[in-house]
Amino acid sequence: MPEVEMLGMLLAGGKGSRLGVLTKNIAKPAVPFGAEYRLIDFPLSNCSNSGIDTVGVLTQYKPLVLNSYIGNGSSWDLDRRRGGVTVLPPYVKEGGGAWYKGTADAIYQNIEFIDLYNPEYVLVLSGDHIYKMDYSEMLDYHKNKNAEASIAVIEVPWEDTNRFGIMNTDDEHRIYEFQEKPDNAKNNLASMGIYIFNWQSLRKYLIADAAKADSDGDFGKNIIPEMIDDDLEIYAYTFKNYWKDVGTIESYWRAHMDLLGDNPELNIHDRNWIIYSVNPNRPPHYIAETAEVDHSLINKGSQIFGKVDNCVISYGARIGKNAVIENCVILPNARIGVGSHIKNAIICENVTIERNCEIGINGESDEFKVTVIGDNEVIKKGANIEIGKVVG
Amino acid sequence: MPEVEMLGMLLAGGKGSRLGVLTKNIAKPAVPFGAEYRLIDFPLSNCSNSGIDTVGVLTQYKPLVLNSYIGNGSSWDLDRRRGGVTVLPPYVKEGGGAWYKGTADAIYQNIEFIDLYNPEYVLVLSGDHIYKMDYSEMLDYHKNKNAEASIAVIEVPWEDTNRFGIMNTDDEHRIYEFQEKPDNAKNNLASMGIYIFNWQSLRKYLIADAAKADSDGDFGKNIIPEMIDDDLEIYAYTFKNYWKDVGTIESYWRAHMDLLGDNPELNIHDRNWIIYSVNPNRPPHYIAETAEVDHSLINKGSQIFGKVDNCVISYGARIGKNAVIENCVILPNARIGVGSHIKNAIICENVTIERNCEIGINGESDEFKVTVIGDNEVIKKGANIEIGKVVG
Amino acid sequence: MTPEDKKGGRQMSNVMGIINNALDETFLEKLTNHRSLASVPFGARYRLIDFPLSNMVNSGIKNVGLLLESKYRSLMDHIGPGKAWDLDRKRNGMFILPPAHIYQANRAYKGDLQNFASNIDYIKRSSQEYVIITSPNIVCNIDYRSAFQFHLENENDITIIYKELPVFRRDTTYTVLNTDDQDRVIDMRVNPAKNYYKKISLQRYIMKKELLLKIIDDCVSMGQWDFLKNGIIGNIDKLKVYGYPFKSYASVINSITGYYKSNLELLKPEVWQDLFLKHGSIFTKPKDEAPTEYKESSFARNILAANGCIIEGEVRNSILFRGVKVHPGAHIKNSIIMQKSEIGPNVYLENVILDKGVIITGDKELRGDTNYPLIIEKNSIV
Amino acid sequence: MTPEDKKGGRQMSNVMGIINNALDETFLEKLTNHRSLASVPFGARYRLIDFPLSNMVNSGIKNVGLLLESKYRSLMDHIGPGKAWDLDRKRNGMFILPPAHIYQANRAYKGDLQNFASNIDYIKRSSQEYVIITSPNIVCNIDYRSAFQFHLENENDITIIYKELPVFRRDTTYTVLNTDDQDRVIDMRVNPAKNYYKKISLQRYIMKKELLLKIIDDCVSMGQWDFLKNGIIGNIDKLKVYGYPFKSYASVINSITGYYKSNLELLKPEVWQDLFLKHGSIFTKPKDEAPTEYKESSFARNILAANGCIIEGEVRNSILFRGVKVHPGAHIKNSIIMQKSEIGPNVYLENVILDKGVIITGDKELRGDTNYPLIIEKNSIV
Repeated sequence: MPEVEMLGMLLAGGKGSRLGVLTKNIAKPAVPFGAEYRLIDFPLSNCSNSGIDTVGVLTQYKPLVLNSYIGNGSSWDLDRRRGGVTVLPPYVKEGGGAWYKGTADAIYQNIEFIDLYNPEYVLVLSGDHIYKMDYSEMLDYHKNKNAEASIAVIEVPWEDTNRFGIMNTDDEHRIYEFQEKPDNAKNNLASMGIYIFNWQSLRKYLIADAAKADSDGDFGKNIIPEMIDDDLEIYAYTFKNYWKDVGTIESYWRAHMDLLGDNPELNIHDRNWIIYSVNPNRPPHYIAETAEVDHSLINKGSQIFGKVDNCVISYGARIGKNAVIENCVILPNARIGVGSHIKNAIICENVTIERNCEIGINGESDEFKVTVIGDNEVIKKGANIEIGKVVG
Repeated sequence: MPEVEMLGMLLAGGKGSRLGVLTKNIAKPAVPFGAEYRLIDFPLSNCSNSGIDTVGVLTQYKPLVLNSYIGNGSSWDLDRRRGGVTVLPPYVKEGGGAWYKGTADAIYQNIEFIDLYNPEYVLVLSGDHIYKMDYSEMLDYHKNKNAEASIAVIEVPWEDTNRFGIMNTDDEHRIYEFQEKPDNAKNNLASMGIYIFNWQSLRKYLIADAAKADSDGDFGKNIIPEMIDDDLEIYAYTFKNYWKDVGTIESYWRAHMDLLGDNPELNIHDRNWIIYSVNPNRPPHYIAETAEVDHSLINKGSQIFGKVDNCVISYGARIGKNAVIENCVILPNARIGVGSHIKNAIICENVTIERNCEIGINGESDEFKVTVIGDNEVIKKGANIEIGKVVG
Repeated sequence: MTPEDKKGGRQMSNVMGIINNALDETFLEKLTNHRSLASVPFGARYRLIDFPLSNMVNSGIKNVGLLLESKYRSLMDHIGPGKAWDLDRKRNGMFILPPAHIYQANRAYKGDLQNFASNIDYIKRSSQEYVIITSPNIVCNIDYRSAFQFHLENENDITIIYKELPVFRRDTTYTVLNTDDQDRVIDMRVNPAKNYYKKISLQRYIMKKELLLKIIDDCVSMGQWDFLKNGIIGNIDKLKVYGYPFKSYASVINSITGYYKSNLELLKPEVWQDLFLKHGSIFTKPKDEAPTEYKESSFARNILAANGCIIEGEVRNSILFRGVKVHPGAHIKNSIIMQKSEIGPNVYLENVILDKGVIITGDKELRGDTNYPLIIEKNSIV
Repeated sequence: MTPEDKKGGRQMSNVMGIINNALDETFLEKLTNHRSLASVPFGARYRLIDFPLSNMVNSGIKNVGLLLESKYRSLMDHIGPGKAWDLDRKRNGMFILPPAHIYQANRAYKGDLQNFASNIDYIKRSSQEYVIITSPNIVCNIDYRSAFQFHLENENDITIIYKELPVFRRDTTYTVLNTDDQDRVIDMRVNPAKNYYKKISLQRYIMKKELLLKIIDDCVSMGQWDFLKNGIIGNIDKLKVYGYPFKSYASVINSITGYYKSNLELLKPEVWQDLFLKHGSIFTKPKDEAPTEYKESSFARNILAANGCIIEGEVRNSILFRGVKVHPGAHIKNSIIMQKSEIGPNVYLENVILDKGVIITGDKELRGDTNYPLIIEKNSIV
């Protein structure tokens, strides 16, 4: 068998606190997305499609759900005789254990795992962005540049630069400076949190950094600046396609609405770059005689009896007769009762909305707000949930 | 799919300190055994053969090797769409984490995992005994007795009762008393550390026990005595076949010699009860023209050029010309040089014994002693390792 | 024989399953030109074999043999190692049993008992004591446990699962049976000219494995080659053969119209419910398709659709398989559109069956009859 | 086409493999009565197919198609979903390609190009640009990477891997070739009556997939059905066909004695080394056998043995497959004993091949000749 050239390390321990009720029971990478997927399906499918078949998934917050979701990796064609997916919770070592300080510390704590495969390159990914990317092209770039590290970057609007880690590059795309959330950015290339490192070089930096008591153990704050200081060859790899951080309720909702455009930037139908997921086995979906469906994505196992406009409907959902839902994200197995009316909302897993409820319809709000009903909630019949309220 | 009737929980975190160099790099359940297996293969194969297809393996000490050994469980036919094997290292939860206090605490810490499957019964196993047992027969016994808990026991010689946990039973095999290593035992039925519990009942005892600061969190010391005090229906299930605890270097060596009898008590050739293992893919073994092999077990991938008498030879081992080895356990990929002479020894993984060494031949010892060469050691040519010495 | 199997008479793990795909399948015409009956697509995302196979697995059967006759490449692609049914196992699991008689290319095919006979080693070697023999041309969701218990308790030699029809339909063919008050089978006929009993065989037979072996041996040694006619019907006077009634939805696919109507029947919510949500799921090979997209211009009423479709036209009372594209202005009515077919702009389709990968170019109109649906062959461009 | 494949000309992931099992196999007589050539046991624990299949996987090929002709049930049992070769994949992986012509039972079989032709969709659909075509009757351990680089750099149309024999053996049949100083193939013959070149084809051909498709189409459209004679030899004057020398151990299995001697050749440590320890392992279906047990009374010299044997007698210069039992007092010499055979007490065997599951009862004596080994058929009791 060929050896492991590049090992993927996927940071999937994030709590995603800004997602509120969506991450009450599960880690952010396990949050459902796009009717069929969970966030972690995107980087895992990218790995699989890029030919990266050895991936460590670093979990931390609520690891059991992710562990059982990932299973043996066969859903992403990553169940390999050697390699494949390994889930790595922060385990308690002989001397005790602690949660990872930061992104770099997480890799540091798993040096032993990486050394098992002794790869030439390590690809560091995070588990909470929506995008399709061929990491093998980034590796080709990395090799061509003879780089020690390569960082994927994306152009962001100049006015948003103060929300990102900004890479200042020369004409050859070499990074000479890193600014974390600068007020006066010199550049608008933001780090996507995707790194390729030469493993032996990274290994040294990780060990050195771990020895520093005051370090945050973070790539952006510690390792990359240190490497830049040492004048290492670090290059920016510019990514030009759809990329979305779904860190807040609103961006999560908007990313769903992005899928519904007539020519959505993110094509999930592309058979040459399948986004894999753990296939819940469900019957085909059913659109009843009484239903009206427009401009929506509908997944298997759902039954539609009411009116659905501009919605994303996950598997097993049921929309009752005379219900009207607009601009909604309906997560798996949610039930919407007869005659209910819902707008601009996220209805989480296993929620039951009884008949004749109004959700996200009434109330006033200065700015646009998404209404959210958290997992397993039951909304009694005739209830009125005001715009922007979060239940659960 | 049928639901999980009985879930297996396999305690595989033991350090096995008394095995010395054998467990320097690996947990006790990962120690090689019988030329082809590792200790954990026995309980895992028993589970598979007994039709128990959902098993949690609780690791702790050196979890990475076990994790990658177990993989997706396909080696034991335990890669199931639902269930199968799940490796459970003691992970660091939000509030921190610690190693398990005892056997019961280990189960307590994984209540969340067990609840995922909500089994009727939980089978608790340990990962360091050599035996073949049909757990489904024990479950039938448990059901017939209408028991709350059943404990597998084995008759031990009366003079050894002070080394075991002894179960005192009435005529119906109901346990009315438990004595930990008693000086004057009333009975010679020793606990094998194999329990079947009704899950809902055990769950309550575990939670109650965890609340006690001074508890050892141990089945033998805390949970079972507590259950007996509460007058629960606990029955002893007598096991009558081969069972060996390989807790010390000498018992480990002796268990190997047991395999070499003309009618060994443990039949590893039985195709109706296969002991599965992770099949290292190796060519057939080769016995050279110059070899002499007697009374030995030889595994694939090994090459024998010398004289082998009463030995167990693991995969990938190579025994040089004119070498003489007697009563030895040769672990995977060990190399014995031309003309070396070894007796009553354990030669660990990847050891190189150069030519003309004498190991376990010279020196004096009052009692019988096994000589051990630890993993990866290189014994230089002509070296003399005295009887009973442990290298590494 | 692992203890898991040997222990007991009464558990489903003591039953092996055989799916007999060595049946005449010509009645499905173009649909079975290039595939076996078992791999004919059904119900928006399944193939016929998925139903008997999932029923067995859901009932707790762990050892299933698939008797094959011909044209089984698509079936093998679909089934693979049986992963989707959790049958990719070291012990038991799924066994693909191709016919032995192709080894002698010049010998004529005599009947399905030849396939049983040529795979008799597998049947003998299996550790189970009982066997359920089924066929892929009946769609239902059945839990065999209660029928098996009836078989044991009533000490039957053979138990035949049957369904009593409300009315007898003459547009298809049935194997009918008549039973006495105790449900003992007293008459049984294949597609009879008279004797229209309302009880139709669902072609699920439970018996001891030993009896099956004896039937195979008896028949073959007497030059009889039809499992149903010789092996079962030939024995109803000699053995204790009982019927076991099945009361949920079941559909017999024995003609093109039967196939067509059975598909459209799934649009009734109670049938959907009965077939897909009772007694465990129907498993099928997963295809990793994205959810189906309904665009601005789409109009959909009373349809069943698999994932991966993109719908911009109008679809009514129809079944859409995976990855179907319906362009704007297209109208589809009472039709079955199979995987990856594409319906061009302003096309009109009514009462048609499009096989896989058919492309209907713009502005075409195709119309069959409810009792004579128009079939367009695989990969055709119209 | 995933980017993994499409990117690059020069990586092995851009090469698909085809193993052509549609070969004449009658020369192995009783050994191929009930199995295909590809599934003939070899080397104590393998089957012939393991070698070409493992070589491909070890070289980085991720898409392998197995062209089948007949008697492939044992092959399918052995290969399963390709798990042992890590080829049970969602993308690429292993494809079992049964012949289409069995669909028309009355048509005569014309030649292996018929099998290529009937699976042309698979070949077309595969995303790789290059193909390596191999056959199962040659045992070697070869890394295709350097041959592929030679193919690219030299811009060959076809590259044929060959081996130069030290002496030409006449007890078997070869496909021989002659090359010029640059290794361009100038002559090639199948089992010729004269022209004994010492360069023998190892029946590994590298070419562009497009060229393979063209060859199939050209030949079939002209009524030519032999891949080697028509497709390759017929083209050496027209195309740029080069040889690539292979220098390690390789053995051609084209006769019973060739088969017998190739097995015994493995007892030479340098051959064992060459075949099993260079260029990655030879993978095979694992069987979970216990280690082999040598009892008190055993005597073993110069043998290769798989696991699961129990040896109480004397064995010399022999190959023992899995689970063989040798009873006390038995003598085995220069023999090949296949899986689960049992040699009774005081039996004497010399120069014999026992197929699977043979039982030799006590005190029997069987003796063949080195050039004419005695073959005992599968499951015989002697």
